[in-house]
Amino acid sequence: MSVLAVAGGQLLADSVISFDLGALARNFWALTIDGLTYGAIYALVAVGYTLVYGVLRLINFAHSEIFMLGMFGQYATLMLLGFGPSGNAYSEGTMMTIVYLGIAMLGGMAVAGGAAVGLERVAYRPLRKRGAPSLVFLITAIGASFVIQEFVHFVLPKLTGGTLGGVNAQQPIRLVQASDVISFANTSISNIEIVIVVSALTLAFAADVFINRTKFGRGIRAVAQDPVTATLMGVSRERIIMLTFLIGGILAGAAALLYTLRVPSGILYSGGFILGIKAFCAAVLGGIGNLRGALLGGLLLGVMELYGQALFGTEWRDVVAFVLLILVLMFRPTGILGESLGRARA
Amino acid sequence: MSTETTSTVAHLGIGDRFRLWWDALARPTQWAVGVPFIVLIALLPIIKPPVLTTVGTDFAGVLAQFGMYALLAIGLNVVVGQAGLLDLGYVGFYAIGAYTVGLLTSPDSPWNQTDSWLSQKWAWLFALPIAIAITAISGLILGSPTLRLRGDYLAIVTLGFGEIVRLLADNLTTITGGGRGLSRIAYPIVGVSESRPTGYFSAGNNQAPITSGVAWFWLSIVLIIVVLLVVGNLQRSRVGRAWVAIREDEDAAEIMGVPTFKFKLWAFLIGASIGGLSGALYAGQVQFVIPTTFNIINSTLFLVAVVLGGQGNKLGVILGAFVIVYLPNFFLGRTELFGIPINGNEIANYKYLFFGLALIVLLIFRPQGLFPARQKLLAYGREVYVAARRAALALTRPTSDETTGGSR
Amino acid sequence: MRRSTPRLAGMAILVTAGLVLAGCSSKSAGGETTASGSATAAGALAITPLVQVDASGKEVKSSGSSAAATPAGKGGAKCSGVSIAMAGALTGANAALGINILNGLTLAVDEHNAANPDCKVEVKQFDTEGDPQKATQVAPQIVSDTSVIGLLGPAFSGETKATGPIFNQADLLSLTASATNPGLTKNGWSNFFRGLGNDNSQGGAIASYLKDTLGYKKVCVVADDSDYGIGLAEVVTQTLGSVADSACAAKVKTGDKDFSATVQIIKDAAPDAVYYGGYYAEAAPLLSQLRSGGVTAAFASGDGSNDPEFVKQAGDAAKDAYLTCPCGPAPDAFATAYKAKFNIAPGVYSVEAYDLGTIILAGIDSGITTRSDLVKFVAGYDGVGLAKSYKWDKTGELASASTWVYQVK
Amino acid sequence: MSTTPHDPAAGSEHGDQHLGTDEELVTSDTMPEEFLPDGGVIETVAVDVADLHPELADAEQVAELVAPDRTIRAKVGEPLLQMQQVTMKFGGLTALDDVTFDIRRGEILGLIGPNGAGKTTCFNTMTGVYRPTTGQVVFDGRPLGRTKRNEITRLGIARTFQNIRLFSDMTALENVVVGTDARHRTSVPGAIFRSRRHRAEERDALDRGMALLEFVGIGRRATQQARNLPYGDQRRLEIARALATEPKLLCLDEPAAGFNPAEKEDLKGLIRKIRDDGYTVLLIEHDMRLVMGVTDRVVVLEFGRKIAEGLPAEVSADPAVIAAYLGVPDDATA
Repeated sequence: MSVLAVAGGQLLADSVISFDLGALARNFWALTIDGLTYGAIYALVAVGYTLVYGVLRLINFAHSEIFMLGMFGQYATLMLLGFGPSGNAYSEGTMMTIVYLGIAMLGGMAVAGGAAVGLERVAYRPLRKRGAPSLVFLITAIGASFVIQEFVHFVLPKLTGGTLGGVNAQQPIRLVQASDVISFANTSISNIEIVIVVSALTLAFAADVFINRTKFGRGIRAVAQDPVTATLMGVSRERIIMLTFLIGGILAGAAALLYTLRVPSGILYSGGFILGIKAFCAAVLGGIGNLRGALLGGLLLGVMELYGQALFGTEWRDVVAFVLLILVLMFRPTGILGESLGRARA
Repeated sequence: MSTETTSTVAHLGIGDRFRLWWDALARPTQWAVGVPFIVLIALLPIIKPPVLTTVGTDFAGVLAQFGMYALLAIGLNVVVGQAGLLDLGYVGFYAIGAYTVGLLTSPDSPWNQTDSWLSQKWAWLFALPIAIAITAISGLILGSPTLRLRGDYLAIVTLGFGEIVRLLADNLTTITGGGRGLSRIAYPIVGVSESRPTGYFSAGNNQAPITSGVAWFWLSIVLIIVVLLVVGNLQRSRVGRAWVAIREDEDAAEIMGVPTFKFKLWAFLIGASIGGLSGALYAGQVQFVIPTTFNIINSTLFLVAVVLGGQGNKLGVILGAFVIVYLPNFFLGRTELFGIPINGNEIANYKYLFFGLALIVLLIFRPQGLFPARQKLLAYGREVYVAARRAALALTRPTSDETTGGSR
Repeated sequence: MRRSTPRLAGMAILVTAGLVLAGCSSKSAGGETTASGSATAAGALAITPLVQVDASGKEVKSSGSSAAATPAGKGGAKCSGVSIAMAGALTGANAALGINILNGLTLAVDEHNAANPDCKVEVKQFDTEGDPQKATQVAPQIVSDTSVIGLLGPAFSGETKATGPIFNQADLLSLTASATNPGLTKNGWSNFFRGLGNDNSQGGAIASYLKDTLGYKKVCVVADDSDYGIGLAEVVTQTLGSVADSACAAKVKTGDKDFSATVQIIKDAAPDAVYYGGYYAEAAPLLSQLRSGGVTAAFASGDGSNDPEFVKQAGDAAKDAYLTCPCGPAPDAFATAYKAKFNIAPGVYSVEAYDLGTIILAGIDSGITTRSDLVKFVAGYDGVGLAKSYKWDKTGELASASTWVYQVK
Repeated sequence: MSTTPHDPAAGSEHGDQHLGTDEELVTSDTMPEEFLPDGGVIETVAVDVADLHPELADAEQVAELVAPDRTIRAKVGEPLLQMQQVTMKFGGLTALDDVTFDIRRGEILGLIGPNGAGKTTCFNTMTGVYRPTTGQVVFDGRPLGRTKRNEITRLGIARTFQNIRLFSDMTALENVVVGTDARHRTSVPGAIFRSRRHRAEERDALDRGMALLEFVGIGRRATQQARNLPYGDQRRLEIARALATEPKLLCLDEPAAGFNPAEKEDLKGLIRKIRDDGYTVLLIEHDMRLVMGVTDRVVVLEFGRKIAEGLPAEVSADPAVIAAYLGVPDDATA
């Protein structure tokens, strides 16, 4: 116990929840860096929620499952490349490791992007044609979420002879061995953390450029603002919607690879659920429908979660996340940056 | 007659058609049909009809669980189906109800009262209203800051609330026992006898015909009827109309003089108390609570029950709850159905896959649910609707073409 | 869409190229890779028995399995319409444990039935999904099935708590091969017997072993949020006494996969050893994250982590980890027979299930036809099984419970 | 489509014309998809109110039942609502600029102006949707200030919507009853235990609701879902729902939008009838002909400022008004 921990108090008489400022102070930078790593992953997944919400006003509850499929996608790609479950990290040389990771990420992106578009086609489009109310969309999303999870849980192992899916997590394939690159004041930054943060920020930046600078991005923003007018102006709404799902899926697939770098044993049928909820929280925190908000919300949530964990104890991680969400919404009902896909809501 | 009705009123939902038929019956006939029907349902676990009776699990126990889920579905229906507030954390209220009873009556809990002022015999019954009150208050606490949020935000906030409740139960180990749960929770001690040393409601009572499951099923039927009356009275009043108005167009409702915030809060509060009631039943029946029972997936399962049954339709959501609880149990342990060999356990294992597929397909082809029905929102005025129905029948007769002059 | 796809693909490649570059610079800064040679597989590592200890950590000599009772018995027993029920999670997330037990029991019963053609005993399986409410629905079915003479189960402590009164009132033998919560034998259930040491004996054993035999001075005790994990961690913490550092006593959640904050706390405390009370699904990622986080302290866990899957998931990080189990190692002959029948290696509690099945079958072979007689038979049983010797005290605990310490090598 | 007046005993003055199917066709073009009768519950049946409530066959009786029954401080002819130097700004945009006028009790006041003149903003300020940036709205001697929207309704201002906003899942009768509920006080406990007040209110709501439907001419549609009503009837239902709140002031926001000339004639009759029954009416309209034909006084807005006020004849001769309307087709929506 440090001196600071003595300053930390007890909230309830019989030490039901106590907090330890010392732990937070000691590890502040390490927690921040770790938090940014997770936050970057949350942010990438959150973009998928935010884009779909911006265009369709739909909470794509099944997006977490898209992310989960992305994890399996990159895993399968690595297996196709000849990697098997390994106890230790492969040493393929820096250049080749990066190439393999890149291919795996493409694999994850392809699976997740394809699944997202497929989900849109099979589940949401028929509803849109019938003009169903938004609750129906949400419930369908929940249904799709069940189906995808259970598919990976039960059906996928049968299709792949037990290689993929099932009740246990995939045995990790480790391409990169974590090693500290930069160290300062009781804190070190590992190569994996750098790769995750840099890749995620690069992708988020690319997505931002895509939405704000390209023709397709303009289409997305146009449909988000005013679907009717956009349609009249010759923007194909259906195509834009598909594109939106595709981008969301691709980013989720990329996030999936980054996540498995950090948590190699997270590749599990139920492995996307909590992360998806967190990412959705991140999107709402930042202001849902707002691309930069998703980024901000993700990073903020990732960091706050770890601070909270250090402060109150590891078991309070999710509570911290949800309480933060509720508090932010109470004071800023449309999130920190407000909701918009390039505009202010009336 | 019925064929004629269906041909012209093709768009009527099953639920609507049923209600048209029901409303047209005279009061005594309604009693004569309704009471035996309910009695028949209540006797199901004693009759144990072939095929229908579950194989791998106790039929009465399954029906008792159905009773609790039916209450949950009715409560959630008030919030989601009637007031249109998307609540993804409803399981939180279920948990609060169950844990309130557990904390007050389990010897594992630091707040156990059964040694002091609560007699063991009546402890559950005393804890019941307290559980309902506490869940109602928690509904108020959750609702008052969050009900000003728009629908989609409400969804994620309630989802967070549901998780927070479960995590609190999991983390506050000194109070709730955390993952070890609270055991030996009180239950009503009624009908103690030689063969039933702990009474009808004890989990240990396996003495046919009235086993523990049957006793709890009957209790839940009574509670369902009471809750249906309460919710029905609300629905056919200013309150119910306000809810539907809010669901349809919140701004317009506000401008038409509906105090929307107040009635949304009421909806939340009533939904929460019904959830708490069901939770208290759970605690009494299982006599053991642990946090994993209150996973967020259950919230979505309750929502599935509401949507399957047809949101807004009280009786429909009860059927939805039945489907949710009964179907997996129907297959569990079954090795053949009508002579065809099946692997029931395997099918039961896939329940979420099937629920998911069923939801997607159902919502594409029947977005109103299996048993859609429009709610009745007026306490009186039945005669107007009956007259409309008469006119409808008149319309269907090919001879009466001059409908423009009214149906006289 | 047709027009946009190539462009998108191009875009994706560009993004990846950018990423590769970004990764490149970082990687070269990192510079090193630790593994030697490519594609080292974890196949070399396995959980191997180290020593058998009692509750105070002292070594006990193995009682050898040569004298073990066999399910076949003497052969020629006569009985009819008798079945043994097995209750536990057979579907859902916790199914692995239930299936291990079911398979062990099935193996015993099959061997018995082959040797005793006039006494065909049936195994009836009941799925509780590990859910207490489901268990209360399953229990009456078991009780009202008159052919069921004894029950192997329930598998988990939670469902045992919920269903105990039902089996007790029916006076149906409830012989568990896996529920280790110490409180279960304090309910006065005369029909309940535990076929393995409870958390107290296992936790006490490993704690003493860590403290006294291995001489560790500072141990971090981490627990998950399951009944099992909390109980085990509690006993370990108590037995360790001052050696357990409360500053790094972390809690994790079942289902968690990343433990960065926990790792940080432990790293901060720099202990000699880390004890984890919980299951392999969390133990494996926790251990591998501890290792990649630079924590080199010894790692120990209980029977919930004692599963081949633990080694598969944790990989090389699992090396040297201590795993305890109140269960003995599967003898080779048993493992071979098991593998031949179910095409998988025996898991945790398979041996116990086999042994306990053998005991019930011995009761049946001795001519017992009623439930209460079987309860009496088990209460007075004294014999050796594959894993250990079985004799119960009045509460239903094993009279002498020993714990095996395994190490991943 | 005929508007022949017919036997009042039939119970409906406007019932016949709406049974034609051509209107339904119009509807499907203008209504959002979700209102289409796809899968919804359709009760394509007319009910004859007079069968059930014989007194409703008598138009006099109906008018009696519908007439407002509350005390209004302002005497007939005195100002009921006063806009006092109301300015409304949205960011940099000034939607209303120092607007002052009165609505006198018992009159039909027309509020006109070209597109974007600030009519709807003016309207929203009165009904509490917006709060004025400066200035105030005084209603029946009481400044509205920060009064909540639902309380403003209960104070006595009711409105209809330019784009119809009915509770589409409810029947016509239920829609109107929601309006009557604005005057009711039963809450949850009263409803659960079916208190005496609750029962009295429910009876009153039913009677008044049926009478109101009859009054606006859609009594026979009582049991049909709002979404399935023909367009014209939906507009009438909105008026009935607003009247149900027993307003001192009824505000109609472009009630004739989408109407053909014959229907507009009918609407004029209905608005006069409402006034004659004791209500004060504010009419926002685009269609000059309708406004000139029915209003007692007219206020003209342009670019958020009041440019004219007076009798219809005076205003239509005002050069400023003519200038404002020049180049704007005066019947754009017809």
